Amino acid sequence: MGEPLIYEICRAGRKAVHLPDVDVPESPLPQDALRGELPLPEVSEIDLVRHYTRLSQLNHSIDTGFYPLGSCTMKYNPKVNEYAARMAGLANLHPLQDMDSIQGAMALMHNLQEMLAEIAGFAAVTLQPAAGAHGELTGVLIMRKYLYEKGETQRDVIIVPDSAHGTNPATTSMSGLKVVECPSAADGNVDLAALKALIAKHGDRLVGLMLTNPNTLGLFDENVAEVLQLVHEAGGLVYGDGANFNAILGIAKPGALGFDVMHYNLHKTFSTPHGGGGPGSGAVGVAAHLAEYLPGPIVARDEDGYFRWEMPAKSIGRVKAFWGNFGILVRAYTYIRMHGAAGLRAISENAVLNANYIQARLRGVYPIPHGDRTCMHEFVAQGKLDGAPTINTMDIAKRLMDYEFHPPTVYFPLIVPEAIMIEPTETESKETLDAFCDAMIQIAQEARETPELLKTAPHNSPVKRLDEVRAAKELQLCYAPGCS
Amino acid sequence: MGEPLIYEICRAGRKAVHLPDVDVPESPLPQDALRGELPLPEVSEIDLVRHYTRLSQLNHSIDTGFYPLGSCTMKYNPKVNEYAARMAGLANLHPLQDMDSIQGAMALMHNLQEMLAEIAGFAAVTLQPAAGAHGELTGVLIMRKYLYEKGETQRDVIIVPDSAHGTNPATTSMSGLKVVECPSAADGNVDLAALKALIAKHGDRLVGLMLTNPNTLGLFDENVAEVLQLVHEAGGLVYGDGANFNAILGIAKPGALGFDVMHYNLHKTFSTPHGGGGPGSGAVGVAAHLAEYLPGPIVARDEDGYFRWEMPAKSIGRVKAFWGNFGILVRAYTYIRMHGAAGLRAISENAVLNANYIQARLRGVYPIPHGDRTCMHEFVAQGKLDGAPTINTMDIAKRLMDYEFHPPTVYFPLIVPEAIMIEPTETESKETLDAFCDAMIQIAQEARETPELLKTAPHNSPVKRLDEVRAAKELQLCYAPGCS
Amino acid sequence: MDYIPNTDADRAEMLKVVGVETVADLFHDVPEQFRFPKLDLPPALTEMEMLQELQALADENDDLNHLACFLGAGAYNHFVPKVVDSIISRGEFYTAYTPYQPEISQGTLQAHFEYQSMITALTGMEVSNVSHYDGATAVAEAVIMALQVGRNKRCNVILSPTLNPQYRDVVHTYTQGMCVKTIGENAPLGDLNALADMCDKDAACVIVQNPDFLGRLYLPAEMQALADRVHGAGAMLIVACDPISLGLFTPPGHYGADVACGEAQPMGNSLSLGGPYVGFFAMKMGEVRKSAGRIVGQTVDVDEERGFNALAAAIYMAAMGKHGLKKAAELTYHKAHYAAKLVDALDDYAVKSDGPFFKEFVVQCPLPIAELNERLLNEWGIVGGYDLGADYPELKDHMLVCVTEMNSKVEIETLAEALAAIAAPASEDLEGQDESLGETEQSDIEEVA
Amino acid sequence: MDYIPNTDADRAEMLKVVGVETVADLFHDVPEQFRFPKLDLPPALTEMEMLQELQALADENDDLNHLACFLGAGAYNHFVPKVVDSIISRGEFYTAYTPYQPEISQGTLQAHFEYQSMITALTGMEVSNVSHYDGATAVAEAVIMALQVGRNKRCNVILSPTLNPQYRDVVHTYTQGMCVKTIGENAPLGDLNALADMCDKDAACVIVQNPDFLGRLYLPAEMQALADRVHGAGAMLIVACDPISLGLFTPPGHYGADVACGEAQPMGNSLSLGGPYVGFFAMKMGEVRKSAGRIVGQTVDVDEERGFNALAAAIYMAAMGKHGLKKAAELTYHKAHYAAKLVDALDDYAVKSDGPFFKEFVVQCPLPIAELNERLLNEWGIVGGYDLGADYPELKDHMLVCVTEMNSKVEIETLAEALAAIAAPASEDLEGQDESLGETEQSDIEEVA
Ligand SMILES: Cc1ncc(COP(=O)(O)O)c(C=O)c1O
Ligand SMILES: Cc1ncc(COP(=O)(O)O)c(C=O)c1O
Repeated sequence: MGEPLIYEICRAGRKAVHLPDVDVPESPLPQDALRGELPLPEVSEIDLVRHYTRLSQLNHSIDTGFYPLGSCTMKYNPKVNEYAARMAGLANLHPLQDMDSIQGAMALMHNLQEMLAEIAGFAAVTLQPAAGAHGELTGVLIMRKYLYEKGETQRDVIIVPDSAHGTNPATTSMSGLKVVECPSAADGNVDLAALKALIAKHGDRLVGLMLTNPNTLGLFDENVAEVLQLVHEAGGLVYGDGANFNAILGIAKPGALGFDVMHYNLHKTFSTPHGGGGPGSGAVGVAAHLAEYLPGPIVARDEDGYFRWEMPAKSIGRVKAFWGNFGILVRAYTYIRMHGAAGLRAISENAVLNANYIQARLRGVYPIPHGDRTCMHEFVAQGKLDGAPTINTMDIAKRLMDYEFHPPTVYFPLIVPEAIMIEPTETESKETLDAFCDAMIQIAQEARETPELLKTAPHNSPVKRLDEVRAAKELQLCYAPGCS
Repeated sequence: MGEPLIYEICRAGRKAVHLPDVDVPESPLPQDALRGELPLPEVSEIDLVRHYTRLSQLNHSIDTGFYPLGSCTMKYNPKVNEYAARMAGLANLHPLQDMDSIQGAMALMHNLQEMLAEIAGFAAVTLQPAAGAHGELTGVLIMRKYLYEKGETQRDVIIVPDSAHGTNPATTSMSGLKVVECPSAADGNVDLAALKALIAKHGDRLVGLMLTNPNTLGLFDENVAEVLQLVHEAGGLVYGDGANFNAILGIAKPGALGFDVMHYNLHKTFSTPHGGGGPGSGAVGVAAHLAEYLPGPIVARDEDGYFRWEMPAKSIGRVKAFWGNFGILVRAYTYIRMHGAAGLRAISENAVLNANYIQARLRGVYPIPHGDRTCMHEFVAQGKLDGAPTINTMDIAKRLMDYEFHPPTVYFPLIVPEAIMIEPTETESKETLDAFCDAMIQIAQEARETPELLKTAPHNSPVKRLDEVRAAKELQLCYAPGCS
Repeated sequence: MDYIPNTDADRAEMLKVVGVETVADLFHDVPEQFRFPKLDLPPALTEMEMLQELQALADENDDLNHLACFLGAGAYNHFVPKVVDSIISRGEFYTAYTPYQPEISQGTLQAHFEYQSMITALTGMEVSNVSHYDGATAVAEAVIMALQVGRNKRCNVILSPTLNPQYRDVVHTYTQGMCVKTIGENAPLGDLNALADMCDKDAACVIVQNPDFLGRLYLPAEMQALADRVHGAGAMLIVACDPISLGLFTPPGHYGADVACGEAQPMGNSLSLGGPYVGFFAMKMGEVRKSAGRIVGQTVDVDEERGFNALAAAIYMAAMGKHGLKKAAELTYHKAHYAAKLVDALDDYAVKSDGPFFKEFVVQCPLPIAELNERLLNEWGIVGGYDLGADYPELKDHMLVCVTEMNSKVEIETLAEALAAIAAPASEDLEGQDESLGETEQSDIEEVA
Repeated sequence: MDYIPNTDADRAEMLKVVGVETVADLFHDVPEQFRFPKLDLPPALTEMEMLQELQALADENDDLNHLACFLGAGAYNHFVPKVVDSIISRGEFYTAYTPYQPEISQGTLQAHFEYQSMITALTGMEVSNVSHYDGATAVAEAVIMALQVGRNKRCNVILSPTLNPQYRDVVHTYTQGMCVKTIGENAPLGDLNALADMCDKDAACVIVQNPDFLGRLYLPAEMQALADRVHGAGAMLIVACDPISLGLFTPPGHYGADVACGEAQPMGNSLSLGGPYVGFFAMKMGEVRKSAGRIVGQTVDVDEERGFNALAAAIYMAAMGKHGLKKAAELTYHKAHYAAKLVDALDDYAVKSDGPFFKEFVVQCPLPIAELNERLLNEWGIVGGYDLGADYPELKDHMLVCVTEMNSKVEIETLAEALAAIAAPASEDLEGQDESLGETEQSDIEEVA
């Protein structure tokens, strides 16, 4: 166990790749510009393959087990999507090729724009943002620019509920606006009274609200219509964080509910893999009044059916190079096309049923602050157990690894102490959910009877429990390279 | 640990694949012919993927570690070859398509025929046989038919050295001929005196000799020229078992040495993967006098460069459906084209150097019957150690697993008691060879000091040492299926 | 390009340990005049150059991703879910060899065990081995087993004329050195009784195919009657069958077959110009034990496994499952019949399959099949059916048309249209070119939006 | 098609445990008038149908497997060894998320650590983060870091006009809500001194690209002089660079850059119509620590990782290694210069790159680039260079030609021939069509035999 570093298996002179010899007359090199040493590894192809194959086996992954990471929607990533994204006719295209030569790819993007707009009830969609957080930045900049161009340049405050994901306040700040936090009510919804007070307080400085619905407690805000109305009446706009969109496909359209702008996490809801943290796609949908502000270019369709790149008239500008993460878009497109309307609704129905099933089975075993309500695709329990005073959420998480499960998201949302955020997704079977619940119940018992078992967990993982605090302090950010 | 059977994870109604609905008018089904139950599993795609992903991780493989399985040439299988064999323009071709529409594929096969002929010094090659043993059957049938058509129908005896692989006598019998075993001499070569006696004894009933050279002791028969001459003088033909061809690419051409026919194990020498035992390709090369007897069709090239299927005039007939294992041929072709003459010779040089290096390091540690000679790409040691009377080869093999090595081939060749047949191949680095030798040396010491450690090995593998005898007796050949 | 990790420095150190000066010194045992011959090969290519060459070779072929295929005759264009390749391309599977050491080969062993279980379930037999090179060699091995069961005293092997001609060829090749008489191939096509009539004390086995090479499906009762007569004569009944058909129809194990075998390629293996494929082989344990001491393990060497292709078939069976395989069979059945109906309705063509059929049917055509196929390919983007004339002189100008779930309704209708156009006087031909399949498919795309 | 394993029976059991009657009951919190809206989407496709549609879409594109590509401008057609895809397509990598739980994410964590080590080695910097969305956003993040280092008191961001125009766009977008003044974009092209002259106490940073967007390579001494002046003014020097160029040329860390960042796509990531790519980002630890308490971790959220594309880049760097990356850079250099020489020798074309250049160079053309490219594509199978006129009005009718190791000598010569033919009077045009690249390549095949 324990795989050496790539630099530890290299040896001077080894090669995994051979390139052809120069077949053209050589030109003089600018000697002054040549670098000395290039300290990259030197390995053979077999060593490379073994190294990474072994490394891969040290990971827990969806393909090897249950991964109920709340807010991350770790659903099964269909294999056909991987094939699709690798087809030469889709993968080996230069982004700046003549439009004539990529009409198929542009048709795919255009269809995806339209389908996403329809699914969430928006007028227009950009596929350019590369992730959820990137979509948030995009959305907030759109809100800001829209208000500025209306002449309301004094508006600079965005209200963000305290249950929001950290990226919401972060992107707001990045766009130069100010964040004001709004508390949640006891029932998990936005605290209406507090919201009203904040709106009144900030008056015409209000840009709007960023709302995650279902929120990070896994609850659909029952007052969503009223919340939106309050913000709109105050001249503000409402941003929807679509990270939890997997709960409401075909169940509700955010655009119809009145959201002005929303990002989709294609890598969550539409099941594109996000190995090691990415890549993703944070497509953004907007209501008609914001359509001209989208970043781009986006794909427009001429009357004769020809697709062309088009920059929206009042665009905030491009948010990344080129058009968006096309390889991810191919996967999302494939996924949506293979589901259709009924299939999408079935996704959400089953995701929500699966979450409620786990919630029902763990109710009474673990504290669940809003366990009296129906949850959406996820819910938040707590790692605090009567009769097990030393045990915390992290202990439970680590012990779950011994049962070959990836732990849920822990310590988020911040408003729930010792949070354990469980999102099973629709692609898990009842047997898997049962095995997970059984393990959770067993662990609750162990917590009382043999707490050491939890404190020293995990016991079978490739490495033992890591001291993350120490690691963060004695930061070793890279290896000083060199081959023998 | 321990993955349930696919039937144990199935559940009535689950589906991994959905097919479209019937889009044509239906026709009446012959009711009398309909089957009742179809007891196949019912699983979802995620369960399927997890099941096989986990199963795969229970295997030792070249991609995860050293695999010095003598006689099997477990060398690295280049990744580019896998890509090549899956290119739509090569993989999605029907074997009976019009020749006009597969000229590229036929060009590839024709080039491969020519290259293989050149590498081994033969006049013609068929790519049809599907494995080494299949090539042997092909070759023996060719020898038989050639002699029969010459009118020598009385010939029915083939001499096979006692060091041969079991497939040699098996295929001989299958072709209706009789096997006569020839002993090896003390130096590991064919016992010339015995050979002469056998030739004399069988006289004009001699069909010929099957010779593996380098032989299964890993030795190049120093008398090969004389051996061939003796058989030829007696009117016989010599079959070359090319399983060990990896030792002599660019070092010697069997055709030039006088072999009349030989099979190539493309899956060994030319590095096409043979996962779980296959598929392979046992292409067969022949000297000019046997060219018309090859099975086929093979690919012929017209003067205008057009490729066409052609059945050799006196062919023994086809040995399998269609033309050969094309997917394997694509890989072998890629491999040979990427090596060229110098690259192929380097393969053998390094394979032989690697084997001699291990032999040198283990000399004095384990008995090596022919350790005084230079070996070729492999050599045979013995699992008998002074001072460790209870330890046998199997114990050593199992203990090697604890060091994360696949054991060498054991108990073959049969003429060496407690044989340990080690073939490192050229794709392993000195570090890997050293680690393996260190483990072997360590194990020899353990055998004396802590024999229990060997007797109870392996200790870290997915399952403990299996009682293979018992398994063979209480044969459970399949699972009685049914989903809950 | 090479895959040799060791460097000159490594080699120098190793040579020292070995005790020789140069690598060439390791080859003294090779007679000098034969040592280090020149290999006249094209220069080595780097991976980058190789990929360009492969692309050029591939581009010279017309692949079925871009054509409508109505060709079967032993290799079938069935749907392969992408999950199959995604699993078999895992290095831990394809770079592991035969499971010699079970402790570290549990993945392969369990996968094979499951394959056997599923093949047994599919065929209705009792045991299955891990596989043969292909369907043809599986049939030949079944014949050899029957000869052994008959203690090599029963020398007659009765081959149905509608057993795949290539399978019959391989039986001839395999048995050429044995005391075997192959009979039956001249019997009337589709006449099981004629084969049964040949069964006597010299008969080792009867081999039939169901559905047969011409697509004809024999009913279980007909097959059981044959089995009874074969067994009555003390011989074995070997049935070659299409595994996809078993999704819908009674398996050989239910009508008395002693061995059920055939080509598993249609289950998850790509067409790949004819290989690698995988032969499946299942039998009744009892029957065999009764009649002979020898069982299959003896003739089938472990080295003959196509473990990897069997893995693909296993994944396919598990992925398709009970419902999927049935549906694939139903789609195939209905589409083939729809195609037959359309073609039979054409003026100059006649469908010659009268009994029940599955997937393939025989069409009498108004011009030579080679000519027809050339025009189908070049003018319509269609790979036409198999030319039966070569194997069955009586079926000159007859085409064996194959239809699977992969053929869309549009494709089937285009085939009929194309056949009609090609048979019609030259003036009507030009129309066809505008409606070739390539175009039809492309114009579908925009409908999505 | 769906990927939901549970059956109706499963759901029924689960609903009972949950304590509701139907699945619809779970959605009472959704206001009724908005509940269960109709989604107007095309009907669902099965995998089989989907693959047909995808093939049709793919066939409507002209991919670079079949064209010679001389287009770069921020996305580069470098060779990707097949081993890269073979590793990144392992499910254990791509279906594992951000390594929140280190004990069971050691594979990803170690791979990322190695990526950082290699990026640091490549750029000559001291630390690297795991990655950004792409090169453009990496540059924008570098700008934001510089603003923070300047405690938001230094508000001038000096952008080189030869920084990739799209990168500049993203900087503008990202900073539109901040108190930032972007200057420099109107400076003379390639004039580092002009940029240095703008550095004063209000300057947060200078961002230059090396080699720049026009392919121009600045010598280490020039860059060091710039760095000294930038640092003298208390600002930061951010260098965007092409990682392939670093195989051969002095890295930013060796001439005073505070941040080296850029697009890592050329290292192992497919072109994929522009994404997903991966931005690399490396810096000097000391410099940053000295000037500010904040370090990069703060602005770069963990969620911004492109772990997967970074993995591809890591495998690429390890696979190419010391020698391979250098060779790729050398091939690129020599081929680009050979192409420049051939094109410059043509009557109607002039190469406008005077200083040293790498991979890309500017060509003044006798006709509009759009027209030229259309003819190159349709008549010669060549993807021509980037039309510089849109970004640089002074470079109307100038093409940015990109040449990498992927362009064979034949391709380069054919480009020159094609350019000549297109510029020539119409009568000579026809020749060209016969010699298009497709044909040239195909005729190579038979030489193998
Ligand atoms: C609620 C919520 N919002 C936003 C995000 C950010 O999305 P991304 O990771 O795609 O940047 C996340 C990510 O987990 C999230 O959970
Ligand atoms: C010496 C020898 N001959 C023949 C064979 C048979 O080759 P195959 O496994 O391809 O049938 C082998 C296989 O290991 C072998 O080692």
